[in-house]
Amino acid sequence: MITPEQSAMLALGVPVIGFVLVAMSGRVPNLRETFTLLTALVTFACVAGLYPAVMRGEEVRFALLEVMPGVPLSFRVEPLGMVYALVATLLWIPNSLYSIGYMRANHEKNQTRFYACYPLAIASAVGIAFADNIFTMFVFYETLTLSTFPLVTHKGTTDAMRSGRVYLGILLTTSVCFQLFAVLWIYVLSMGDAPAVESINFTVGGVFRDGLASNRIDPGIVGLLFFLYIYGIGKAALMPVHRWLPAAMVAPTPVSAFLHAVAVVKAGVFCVIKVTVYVFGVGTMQLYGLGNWLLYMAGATIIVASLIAAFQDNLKKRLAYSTISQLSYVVMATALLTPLSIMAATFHIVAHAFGKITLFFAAGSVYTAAHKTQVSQLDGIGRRMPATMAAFTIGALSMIGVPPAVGFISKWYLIRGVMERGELPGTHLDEIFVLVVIAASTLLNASYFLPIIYRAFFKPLSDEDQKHPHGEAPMPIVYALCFTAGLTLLFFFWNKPATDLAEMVRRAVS
Amino acid sequence: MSDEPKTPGTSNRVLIAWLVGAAVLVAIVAVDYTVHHHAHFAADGIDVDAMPEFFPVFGLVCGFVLVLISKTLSIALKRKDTFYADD
Amino acid sequence: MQMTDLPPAAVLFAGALLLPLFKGKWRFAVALALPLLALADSWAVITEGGASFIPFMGMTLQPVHVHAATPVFATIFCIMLAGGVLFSMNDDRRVELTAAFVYAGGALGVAFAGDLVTMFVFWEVMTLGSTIIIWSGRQNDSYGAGLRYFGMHALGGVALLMGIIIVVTQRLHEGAADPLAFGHFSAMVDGWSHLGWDNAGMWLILVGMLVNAGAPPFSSWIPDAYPEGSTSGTVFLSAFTTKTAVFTLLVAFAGVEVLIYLGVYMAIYGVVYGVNANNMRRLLCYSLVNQVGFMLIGIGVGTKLSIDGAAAHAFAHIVYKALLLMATGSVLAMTGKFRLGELGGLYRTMPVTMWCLIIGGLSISGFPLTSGFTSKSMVVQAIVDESSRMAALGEPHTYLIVTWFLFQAATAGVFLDACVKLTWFIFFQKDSGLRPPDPPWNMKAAMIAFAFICILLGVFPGILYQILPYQGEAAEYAKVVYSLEHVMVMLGMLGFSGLAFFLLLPILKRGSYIHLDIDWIWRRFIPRFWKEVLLPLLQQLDNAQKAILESLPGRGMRDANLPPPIARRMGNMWAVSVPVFLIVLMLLVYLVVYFVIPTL
Amino acid sequence: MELIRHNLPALIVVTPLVIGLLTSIIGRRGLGWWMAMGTTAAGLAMSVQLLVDVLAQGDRTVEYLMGNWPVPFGIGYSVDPLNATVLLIVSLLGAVITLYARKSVASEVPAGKLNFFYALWLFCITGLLGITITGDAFNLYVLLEISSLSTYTLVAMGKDRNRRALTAAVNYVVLGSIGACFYLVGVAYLYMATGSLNIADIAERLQPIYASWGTEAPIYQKTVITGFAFMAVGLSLKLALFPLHGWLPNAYTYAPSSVSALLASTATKVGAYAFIRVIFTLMGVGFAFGRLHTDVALMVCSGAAILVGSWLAIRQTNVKKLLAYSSIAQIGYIALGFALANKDGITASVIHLFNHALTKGGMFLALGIVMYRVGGTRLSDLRGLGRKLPITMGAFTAGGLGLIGVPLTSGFISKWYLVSACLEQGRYELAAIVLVGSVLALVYVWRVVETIYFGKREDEVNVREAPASMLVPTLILVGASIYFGVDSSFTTHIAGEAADFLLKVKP
Repeated sequence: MITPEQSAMLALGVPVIGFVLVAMSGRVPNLRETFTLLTALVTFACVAGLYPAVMRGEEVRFALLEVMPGVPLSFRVEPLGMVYALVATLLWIPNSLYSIGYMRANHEKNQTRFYACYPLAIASAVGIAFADNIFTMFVFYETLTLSTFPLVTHKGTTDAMRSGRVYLGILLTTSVCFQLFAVLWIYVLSMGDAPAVESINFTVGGVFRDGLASNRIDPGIVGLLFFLYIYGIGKAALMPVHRWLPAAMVAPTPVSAFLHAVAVVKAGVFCVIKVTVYVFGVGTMQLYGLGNWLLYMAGATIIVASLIAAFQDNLKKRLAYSTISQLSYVVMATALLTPLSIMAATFHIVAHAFGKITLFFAAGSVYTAAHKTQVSQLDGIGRRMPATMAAFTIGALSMIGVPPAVGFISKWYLIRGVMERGELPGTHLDEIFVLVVIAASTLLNASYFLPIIYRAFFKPLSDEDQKHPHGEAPMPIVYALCFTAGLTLLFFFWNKPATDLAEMVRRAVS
Repeated sequence: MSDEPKTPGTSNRVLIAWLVGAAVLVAIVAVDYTVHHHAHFAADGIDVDAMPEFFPVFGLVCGFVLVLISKTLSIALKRKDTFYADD
Repeated sequence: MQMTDLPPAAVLFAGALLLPLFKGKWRFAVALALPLLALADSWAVITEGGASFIPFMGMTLQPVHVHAATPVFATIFCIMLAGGVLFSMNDDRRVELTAAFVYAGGALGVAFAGDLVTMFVFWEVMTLGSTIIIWSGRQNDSYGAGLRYFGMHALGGVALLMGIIIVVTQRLHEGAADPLAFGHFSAMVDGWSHLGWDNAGMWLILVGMLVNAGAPPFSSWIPDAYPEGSTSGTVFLSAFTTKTAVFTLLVAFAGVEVLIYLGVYMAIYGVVYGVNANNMRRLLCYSLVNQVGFMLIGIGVGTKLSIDGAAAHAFAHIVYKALLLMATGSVLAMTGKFRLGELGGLYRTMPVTMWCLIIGGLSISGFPLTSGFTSKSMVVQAIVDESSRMAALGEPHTYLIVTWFLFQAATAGVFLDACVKLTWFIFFQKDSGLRPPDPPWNMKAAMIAFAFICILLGVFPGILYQILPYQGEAAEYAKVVYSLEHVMVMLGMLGFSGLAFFLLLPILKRGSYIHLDIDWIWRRFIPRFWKEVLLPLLQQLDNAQKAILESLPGRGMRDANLPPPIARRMGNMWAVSVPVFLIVLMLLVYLVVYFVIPTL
Repeated sequence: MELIRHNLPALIVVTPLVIGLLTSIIGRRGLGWWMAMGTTAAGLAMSVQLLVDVLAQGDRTVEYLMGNWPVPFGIGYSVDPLNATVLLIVSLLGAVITLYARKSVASEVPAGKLNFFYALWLFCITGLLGITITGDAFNLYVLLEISSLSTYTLVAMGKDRNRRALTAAVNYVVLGSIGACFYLVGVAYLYMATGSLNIADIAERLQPIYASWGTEAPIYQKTVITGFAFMAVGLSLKLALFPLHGWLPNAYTYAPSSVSALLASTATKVGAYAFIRVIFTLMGVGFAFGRLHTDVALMVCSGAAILVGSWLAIRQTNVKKLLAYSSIAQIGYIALGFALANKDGITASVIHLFNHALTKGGMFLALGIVMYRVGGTRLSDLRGLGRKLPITMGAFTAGGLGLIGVPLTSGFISKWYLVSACLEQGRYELAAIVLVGSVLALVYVWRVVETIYFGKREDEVNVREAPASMLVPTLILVGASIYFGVDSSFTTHIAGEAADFLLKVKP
């Protein structure tokens, strides 16, 4: 029987072992894919094995090594990180299955490099999820960027390289110029005999409370640090640092699906929640009114990204802008700074991941079976690929937030979070703004997803398409997208693991 | 009305219909005269609706007024029915 | 498992899943049987008073609950679905039929919803089903109309959801026993004028429901979306969405005065726009708004009789509006034309359709011996009763008197509009030369059945009255409904407004026009504004950012072969002079720093 | 053994000098390399032992008197944690690069001159070690000239590959001589004021002069600060601190690969050491920074170095030159660290001396392999090499990540301490410059990485991976640069000791 600590270590280590195995078995594709799937399953098992311990409220923490004196790579498993780790490792399983179908059907090159980079990205994601201090989080944040770069530029074309530059440029620039700045600033403030900051470890309630209470630190500085952090986490794709996400769509679809609907972007919003809750502290932020600007910035991002999405003809680009918009939902929920809204943010990580990965899977399925990338080419495709487009429809409904898809549940918590904030004294301008944004974005979401569904199911096939018959995509692809679509529906009716964890986060906040 | 179809047999039926219509209207006027209408809002001193032949007149006037309002609005709001399709 | 454990809506959802499995006659049989099964189940639940509970997010859902108004609405929803199925059966529209079952299931679900969440979930399911029905219409603008329709209802749905959550949160805060309960918001009636954060939840719920009811300023979605359905699709559409909204308003907001004003506006709006309408089905949509206005007035007055009247009128209206749309649908199906100006003289070959249309038209105008008369007059009577009660108490009630007169005026108007005008232009006026036969037997059967119900309820109102929310009140009223005075009021008014139509016929010539409505804002103004102002602006921003991002490393790459001037100067092979100059300069700088700065 | 151990400070300098002389005479054919290799390996062992000894001492210093003449009359060697570290850097890099040099040099330098090459090589190392260990200001000048003169010649030996090596060497001679002269002038001024050449002694004798400052009759005021100004400029030039970096890019670019690596990883580091020594030990930080505000000048120069150096690196097409400009930027980091004069700053400086030597050395070695296999180091020569030379290019990329300062590379550790130091001093703008510098580093490194992995080769020559004798040193350096990024306990410890030592002697 292994202890939770060992299980957590394995969750970090197994993907690395998987990386080695995959890299070595490049000559035997079947073996390589077996290793990929096995690694995915074992990693998920390791993370899932932590669930009971987390639910019991056990302290699961360990340190790998001390990189610098007083700055260790240390880890602690807590509910919020658990949510992200579970989502990332769970969805890696269908994604591996999907990748096999996709990469083989499309005869992609350099498949070993492709499969080898995935486990590294997953290990980074788990590292981010379980990070116990801001340094560890930053380290794995960067390794995630770097390990996904080869995936983004997989095709190796000029276009891929240009996009890769944008991807790397924005993510590294923001993280180095802003996040690292903030990390170091907090680190420096945490030194000395009467430090302004309690520690660089994630602390329930934030690390600035004492410093602020005893006037050792100016609230303005805390606000500035928060700003640096928010824009230092470029992966959250808050405008105007969102451009990397559409650029990354040049990658093969499994990459877009997994990294840019689940692992990478969720790492961004997860970090936003994490630092808000465990570094800045919801109570502190509320007391000094530090998060209000973010509410408006996130709201604007939601609306503007949706508007842009509505005018993208490229299906993946449209999904990318939709992702930008949905990510800002999480950010906005976080910025509401109430226990329930933090819970909503946490839950939306799960809800959006399930829906969006389904949508990307469907896009890739269409590309594989019909070689179509544009929305305007999709007329009548629902009759040829009913499973794919049905899954797409479920994903779209989840994005719009209509029952019976899981997106509705997070909307429910989000609005309850707004209500909870409404009980605080003060004007209700912020709350009304958020409600208006939610309403408008529902409308906009509908406006760019429904046309696709209409085209797919209600328009006749074009004459050109009539001549090129095709059916569904290969079976692994269909299985994978049915699985995630099923999750999207299932989690509307039964979402206990996610809500229980989110509930624990809520209790930690309040 | 004048450009009624001249198909044999049908013109008679149309004529009969017109006559029946007219007769019904006359009958309504006649019967209404005999019926006692009590005022709905007597408590407020409004007894105009208790007057004989109030409702036939009311119906006629309402018909006129509503149609005229519609037509007036129509002047400003009328568009070709391909208006939105032209986008 | 007992029958009462089975939510009636589930029967219809199961039907939606089952139907695609059957073909031909079996499909027909199953499709016709299921609504009747649902009806039986509904009544089983109603008689036993269902109560089942499902835990949800820490609270309890009550998906099967019998409200006072549930029997009447559940009954008519099932009947309507059966009638619609019968009408649509000659045309193999599989997607539409499945969607119709989902749609009706949603409506039935709302009718039995005991809590706000169940209500909302079914509410949204209805939106999905009805959108698919509109899209299945495959008319010119079905796609756009469906999209606008969905958008409108998504917006209403969001308002509803937010309202629900606000209310639930407040109730949780107050420690209410059943925070999710879907029932009457008495607070709204007692203190509704306070428009603040405290009542924001109820206001938002009201707004959400009113959007679906087609209340201003969002009335235009009805005439925009419904005519884009197929012949049978529009029949389904007309029945459920607005009437479900009426049901929820009736449960939650009976007696809220603002509904009266909205209702009056809708009643008049429907007539005024109807007079100008050229598309026969759009005309009926306008009259639908007009009729829902009557129901809103009934709900707003809020007495037992007026509520009974609103419920009865919803029942009657579903039947005759479906009948009218079936008749016009038959005309459309047989001729392929929907503009009044292009029709005419069809009385020769479509007598059954004509008579059904006339019966429907008389019903919608409340002509004696039709269902409209027995239902609408309850509301009229309730206004008068309430007015005298308030007069006796000395409370202000002028608005009721005004409402009464406008109500009657709108009644006269709708007769002119939906009965006389429609019949005249389709079946008489000039001869269009069209000689289509009556529609296939199933369509005729559906029409005749519904026409029969119209007459039946007109002659024997007691059948309907005994399932109304307040049966006692209705039974009292049944005794006076056919007083000579009532009959003569209607006959006089309707007869002479019909005369007005013929007198004004010269100015009622039809052209191919539409009339602008509020929806101009989001159909024309906002898209143009976006396309011509906002989008270019955003694109500029986007391009600028893109240029910066891609130029940084990119430019270095491109012109790297030719070092830029500054690099050339600094890296020049032969120039020792520049570095030496810099050395001297640095020495000077250091000397200046050392000598001058410390003394400053 | 005890004798050797006692005389380590002298031996570490004298051994390469003597063997170098021998090499020039008998080091023909392969023997030259063997002699150099043996010497540098012994030097490495000695410097390790010396570091251990220093850290074992209570006062963290090992004094040694040449010929037992007491200071200030004789030449005293004084080893403390700072120069023990620098000694380690020089001898470590010397040894590893010598290991690498055999094949590389043989392919770039005519066989007949190999004995001279290795003799100069050892002289250069002698000079660098001597500068580091000596406690005498004038002796420092002498050793500076030894290392410089041998370096000029070593650079010029690249002429057989590219004639520009000669002009680069000439430039270097002119500018390097000016720098050395300036330093000498400065020493002369100080001698005038204090009558001493021993660094510690000068520092002591300067105290009364400082004390007289601001009084009615200041003693030697102008003499001292003029001397300081000359020394500062001279050392800035040796250090290649912006804007006095003009000699560096071409010297690095056109020298033989091994020489570039040695220069890049040690020569400027020793210059930096000398500057630190002059400021902290000789002048005293309180005077140099507190009164003369040298720190402001240094901060301006180093900030500009980071930005301009990186920017110019972005625009290069020759990867060697690109790395040379990158070095200018990295020197900015080092200078910035000690200009901040707090513990983290000096720690950052010393760590970066070490880390950058490893990283940049490793990258130059990798480029040397490219030179060896492909025959050029222009960007176009590197196209698509990722598949042909996977290990070499992997090492280059890993080194590049270190230059950027990606976490878990040693460059990140340096940057961490440096930015912390900036923030502790409230110098937010400098912290921002450091971080922006990282981003610029990303740009220039990524240009190369993209070329390596995504570039399309026009010629389909069959390039094989390098021989082990070149590959192993490269991997040692890059591996060490990664290792010290993951576990920095060694570097942070010795750098912390050095910082403590320097700040303790603050007057």
